[in-house]
Amino acid sequence: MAEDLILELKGITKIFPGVKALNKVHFQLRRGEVHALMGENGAGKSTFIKVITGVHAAEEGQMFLEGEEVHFKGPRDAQEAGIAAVYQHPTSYPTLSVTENIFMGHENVKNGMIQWRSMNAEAQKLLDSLDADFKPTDEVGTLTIAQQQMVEIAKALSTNAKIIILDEPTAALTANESEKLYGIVDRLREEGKSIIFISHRFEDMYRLATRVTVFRDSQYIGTYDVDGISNADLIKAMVGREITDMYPKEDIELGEEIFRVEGMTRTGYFKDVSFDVKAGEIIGLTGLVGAGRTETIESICGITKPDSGKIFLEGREIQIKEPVDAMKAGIILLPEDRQKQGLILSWGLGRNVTLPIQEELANKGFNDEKKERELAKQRLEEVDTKAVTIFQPASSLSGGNQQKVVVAKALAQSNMKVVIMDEPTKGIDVGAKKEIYEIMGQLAKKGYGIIMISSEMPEIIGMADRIFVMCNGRISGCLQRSEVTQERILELSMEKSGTKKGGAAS
Amino acid sequence: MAGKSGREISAEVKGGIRSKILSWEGALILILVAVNILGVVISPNYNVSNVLREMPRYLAEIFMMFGMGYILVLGDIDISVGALVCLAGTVTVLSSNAGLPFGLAVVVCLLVGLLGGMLNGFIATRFTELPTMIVTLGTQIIFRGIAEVLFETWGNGGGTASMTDTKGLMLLAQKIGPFPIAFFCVIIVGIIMITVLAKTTFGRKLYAIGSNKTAAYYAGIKVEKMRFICYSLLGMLAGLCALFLLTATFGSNTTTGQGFEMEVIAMCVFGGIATTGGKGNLIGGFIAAFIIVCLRIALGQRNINTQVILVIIGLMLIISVLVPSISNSIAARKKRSAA
Amino acid sequence: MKKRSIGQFLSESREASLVIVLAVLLIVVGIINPSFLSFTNIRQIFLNNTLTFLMALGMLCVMLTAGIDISITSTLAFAGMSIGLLQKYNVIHNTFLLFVIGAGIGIICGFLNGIIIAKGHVAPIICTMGFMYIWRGMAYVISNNNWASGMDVAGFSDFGKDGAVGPYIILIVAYAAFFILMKWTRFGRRIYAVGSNTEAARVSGINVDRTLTGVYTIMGLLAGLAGVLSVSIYASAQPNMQYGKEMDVIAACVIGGVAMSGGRGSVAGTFLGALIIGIISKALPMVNIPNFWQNLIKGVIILAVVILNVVTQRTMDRQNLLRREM
Amino acid sequence: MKKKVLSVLLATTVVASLLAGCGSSAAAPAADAAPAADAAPAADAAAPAASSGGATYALVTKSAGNPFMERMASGFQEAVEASGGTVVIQNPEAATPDAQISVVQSLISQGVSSIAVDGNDANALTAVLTEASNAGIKVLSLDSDVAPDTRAVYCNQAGVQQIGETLMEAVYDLTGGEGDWAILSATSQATNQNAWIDAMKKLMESDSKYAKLNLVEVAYGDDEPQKSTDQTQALLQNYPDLKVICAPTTVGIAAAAKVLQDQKSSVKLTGLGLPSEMAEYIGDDDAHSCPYMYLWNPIDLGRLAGYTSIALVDGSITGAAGDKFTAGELGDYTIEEIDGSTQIILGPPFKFDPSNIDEWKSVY
Repeated sequence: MAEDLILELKGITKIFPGVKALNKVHFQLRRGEVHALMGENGAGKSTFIKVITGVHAAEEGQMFLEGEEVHFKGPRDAQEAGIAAVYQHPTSYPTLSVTENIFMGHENVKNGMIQWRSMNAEAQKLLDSLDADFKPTDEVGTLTIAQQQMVEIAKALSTNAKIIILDEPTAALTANESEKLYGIVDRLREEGKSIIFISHRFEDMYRLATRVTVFRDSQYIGTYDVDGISNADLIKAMVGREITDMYPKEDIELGEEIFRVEGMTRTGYFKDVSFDVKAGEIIGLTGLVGAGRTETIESICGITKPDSGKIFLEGREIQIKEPVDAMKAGIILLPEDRQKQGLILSWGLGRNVTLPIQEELANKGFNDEKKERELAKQRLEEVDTKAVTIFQPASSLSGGNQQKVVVAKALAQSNMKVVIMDEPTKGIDVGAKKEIYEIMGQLAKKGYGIIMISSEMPEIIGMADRIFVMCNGRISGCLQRSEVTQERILELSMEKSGTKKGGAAS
Repeated sequence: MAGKSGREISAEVKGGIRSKILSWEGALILILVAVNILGVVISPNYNVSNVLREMPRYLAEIFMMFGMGYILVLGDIDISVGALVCLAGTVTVLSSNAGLPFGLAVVVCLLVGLLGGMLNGFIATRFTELPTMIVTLGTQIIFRGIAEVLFETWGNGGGTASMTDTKGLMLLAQKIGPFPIAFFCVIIVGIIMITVLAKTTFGRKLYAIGSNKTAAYYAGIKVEKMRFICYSLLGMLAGLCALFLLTATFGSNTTTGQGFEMEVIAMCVFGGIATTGGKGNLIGGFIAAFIIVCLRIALGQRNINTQVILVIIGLMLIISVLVPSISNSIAARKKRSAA
Repeated sequence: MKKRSIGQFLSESREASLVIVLAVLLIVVGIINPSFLSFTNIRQIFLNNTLTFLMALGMLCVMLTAGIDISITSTLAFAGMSIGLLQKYNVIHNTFLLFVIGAGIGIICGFLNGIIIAKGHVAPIICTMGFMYIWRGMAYVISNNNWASGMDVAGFSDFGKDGAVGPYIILIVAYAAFFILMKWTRFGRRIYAVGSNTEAARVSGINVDRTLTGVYTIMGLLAGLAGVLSVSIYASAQPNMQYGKEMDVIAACVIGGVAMSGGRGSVAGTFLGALIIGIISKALPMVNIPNFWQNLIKGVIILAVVILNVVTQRTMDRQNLLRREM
Repeated sequence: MKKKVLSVLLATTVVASLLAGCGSSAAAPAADAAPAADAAPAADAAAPAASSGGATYALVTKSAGNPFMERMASGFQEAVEASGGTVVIQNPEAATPDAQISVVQSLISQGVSSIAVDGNDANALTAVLTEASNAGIKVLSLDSDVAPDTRAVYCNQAGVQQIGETLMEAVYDLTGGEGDWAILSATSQATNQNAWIDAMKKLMESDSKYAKLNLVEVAYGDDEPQKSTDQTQALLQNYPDLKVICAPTTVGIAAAAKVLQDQKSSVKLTGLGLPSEMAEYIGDDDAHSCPYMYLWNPIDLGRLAGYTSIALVDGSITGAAGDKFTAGELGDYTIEEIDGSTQIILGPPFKFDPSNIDEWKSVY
């Protein structure tokens, strides 16, 4: 048994000021296996990875590499020992070339001089092996997220690592991009690499892993064979309770058309986009990353300026020039990137919630702090945010709870008519996901129009009444709830996309 | 749609007087007291009437400190204001000498400041790709350049001009009791600026922009409009600074306002306003400004080499930004060992 | 790889557009005053702006890490004043030794900046503003109201006198060294990495603190050298020397395409930026523009160049979007 | 807890740095200001009989870090201390009138007996100097004058007319009586320089002797070596027939001298310069760029201001035209009225040429 372990960690404890991020956790990785690491957000997975890669030093515990105890003083040590990690957010250097990103920290150096030519050639080889459609000399900042992810993988390969850690690599990828990634992982395993794979997606785990280790609340829960564990059991292990009926979609009577856009066009991003929403209806907007979904709704909400297009609310055409116009009209956006666009992380939760409406609450321009506190408390409790006080900074919450604050912020706007949610469950754990779906369902029941943008097919299929698929900046089709299947969506989103190159800013 | 778990989130405001005293502003007040004690100890002439008498020339800068505070809270910076003081002062002097009544000259002074600020604001908001430091570096050279041209083409040349009709300025330089008019003006402007930043929706928006510009924009705040307003405001305060500087100098020359921008930024930073935006408040800046002024007056009365005073201010600036970071890391270490 | 068309090359390369700006400047000035293009004059552009050229290299490094250093001319004055006084009081007259001492003082000043910024997490503009006051004040204090004059630095000033090759050699060596350093060495690329994405650099095992400290130390070294050169070129040391010139250095870098947000900028661009600043200051007196117009015109040119750059970039982005198929 | 540590730390460090600052103040010529406050009015009342002992005499220079000012201050100090007075010398932090205002304000607080000021701007100090006079402080100016009605008397190094004539004569001599010449001045607002240049221009118009001289340009080097160098080089390139540059500023003349000498130019230089700065460049042969130049003795100027201060304070003079007094070893001086302003003129500018430069270069 022992001889086939390439990596083993025993009783690892990691303490950050005020919190125990890891509490005596164990982990075993066999040579040549793909091992999934699962758990809710905040369970300690990312911290654990950083302990393995030497970014953090553990307070307690031992780590064995091929049977020998090791102590990493920094990321460099881990790299040299043959451990490479591909982090959740691509840790790339946007202003530098692909080659440089791949070889940063372990450049080919001869006589103190970096050998660009040989590095470029080597990078090209790595990219070829990954079937990449970009050049080693391209600037990474101009690549798409999926392409950047590929650079990260190439980077891990370039170190000749024996152990490769993939931290939520599929979070930002669309279905077919994920498929490509699976292929790469398969090949790596065949080449004898050992892989640790962190993901929220069960499909990733089923598709790739042979064993799965679950963490919960900074603690080790158990390691299971993927073949021998059911979905429900796994969720129970992760969440600590059972979750039934993931998508609480109720059939409700749809009302009048509440919202409609016609012929929205913004050169280079999307063209001639039209769709409509009825009161109480959940509309799904999907497609590949870069298809122009986010760009479209950003233009609808006044964040960027469209070249042409008309917007109708309750039958009347409205003019939206700035975000504030959309909000005043009752069109509320829950942006895709909650940390950058949705929240002010250094602020308390309460202030975040009342930011868009402080003027309504204010008394002659002076903030009414008492009214703000009361409203914030009420809204945050409504969405069941796990927080101690409304004054704690948003950065102290987990992803799911941050998303709830964003929702509370939207709910605080009394004139809301249409809610646009851009990737509302991206990167949040199962439990929180379900709560977001519940809120969505309740909103629909109250007669709001809801537009949900998502790359995750199960949720789109599970929640939406109608699904608009975008491809290459256009709406390529609309599917009714009754007729939708994963295959139909894929088909519509892949039309003519074979020649797609370069990235649209997301 | 109540939360199903019924979890309660506290909305109680914690901390009272104790935490206020122990805050950065509390520390600044301690330092202000310390500086004044030091003044009394080292100089027999350090008393209320002398300090108030020496103060007006420094008071002028404090007007700009408030505006700079807004700009820094936004996460921007403006290094053109010293030159703008020069330009506003110059135009005022020259137009007054050309026969403009004093009342109108005051309006012109504020207007020139406002226009200068608006130019900064216009470029900064139109070309958001440019760092504001570069924009205002350019306008800094331009403002002083315009003043130089005006001295030559409109004034009598020689890069200097003085007011011929000083009656109006004399009026402004008067004192009410021991207090110069400028002192009251600083207090009034200060109260308004502090209150607006701390208590109003306008101020809250500035903090939002400084903390996260994108999120502020998504939350419906007209970011560029707010920035434009702040630059214009700072410009107008530079005009006000120029006006009160005139009550001390009765004239303007090409060196007027040199280095003011840095002194004003130093006051803000010493007062706890971060140049990265979204942090600090003007009360701190206000106290810090008086610390620096009192310190200069006290050391000046002891005839300490003026350059040594600059060294001390530089040291204080660095120490004041280092202390929080050092005490944070000490606190973090303590906490870790406790846990 | 396909060869790119000239048009594409121009629109993609920051340096190429700078060369055009430069050419236009030279042509306009050359037409008004042909003697501007004489060899002597061009040589003097380099000599008179040696300090800007030299310090721009350090500022490039600092700005690549998304920092800024406004203490450089104070460091320059402190180092320059120190070596001036050493000669005045007949302590040291050896040119080489003086360079070493000046550079040493610069290194210490820069190191202090670096260590406080890296370890104390102090905003670079604030830290260097503090030292701006401190070193300038110290230059005054040590000078005790004296200058080191032409007589005091007699032998030493031969190194930088008009016609001597010393300053040019220093410039050529410095630019060659930095060209190699920034492009071909690990340390150079690490500077880019830290500025491009500090967090990523930390994760991939780059010692960010050490890189930052190194960068400010290099800046200090160059400022110290510039102080020594300044004494040599102008044959005098005064505590107020080069007051306010740090803004010229920053402007040179920005014109040369160095991004203040870090991670982007090149030695070639810096060179061109410094050259444009040098040409402006050299050309304005020569095209018979009255003295009192010179600052206004200089400011307008600087602002115009940076705004022009933004406008070009926008047009390029727009064109790229139009090209995208839908 | 954390914040408490912070406050205490901060307060301690600030106080510590202040004390450090005070410690170093020993270097500055700080006087014991304590008795001054009481002594000043007393000395005022007991005017003529009282010796100058106990009174405090202040000198405000143009800026720190300037050897000319340093020599002037040493002369002032010498004169005052010789007669038992206390000296306060203040160098403003920058060469601006604003900085001088702060310094004068501080001196008023200290209740000094007299303030001698070297104005950075003719009119900007009006208000503060009036305030000083109202507080019973005797005000005089030296080197660069301030507004005449704000001070009792101006210690002038040499009459404007005199300097103008001397420099014009030098230009005439070096050009050989005809040809192009240029002026390299300090900043465009420098009071002295502008007055001298005006005087030279008037002379050229009024005296037919100078009819063949052609003043091509007045360039400004802003008293910065780099800009002065650029300006000098531009003059050489723009005016190939240039024969002489006249630089009535100590920074400008040194920068110009270096440019001319380095380039081995045939253009000759004259003007006003410090011997210590210019020793390298003064010589009759082609290897040197400056055949001769002028200046007055800054130490003597300081002394004169010192004696004048004492005389003003002890009441032996009031600053009215015709007042006479003895300025120690400098001899007897009379206050003259020139162009409606009361002045004491030190004497004609002194000529420095190869024969005497070695003797003077170590003095100032």
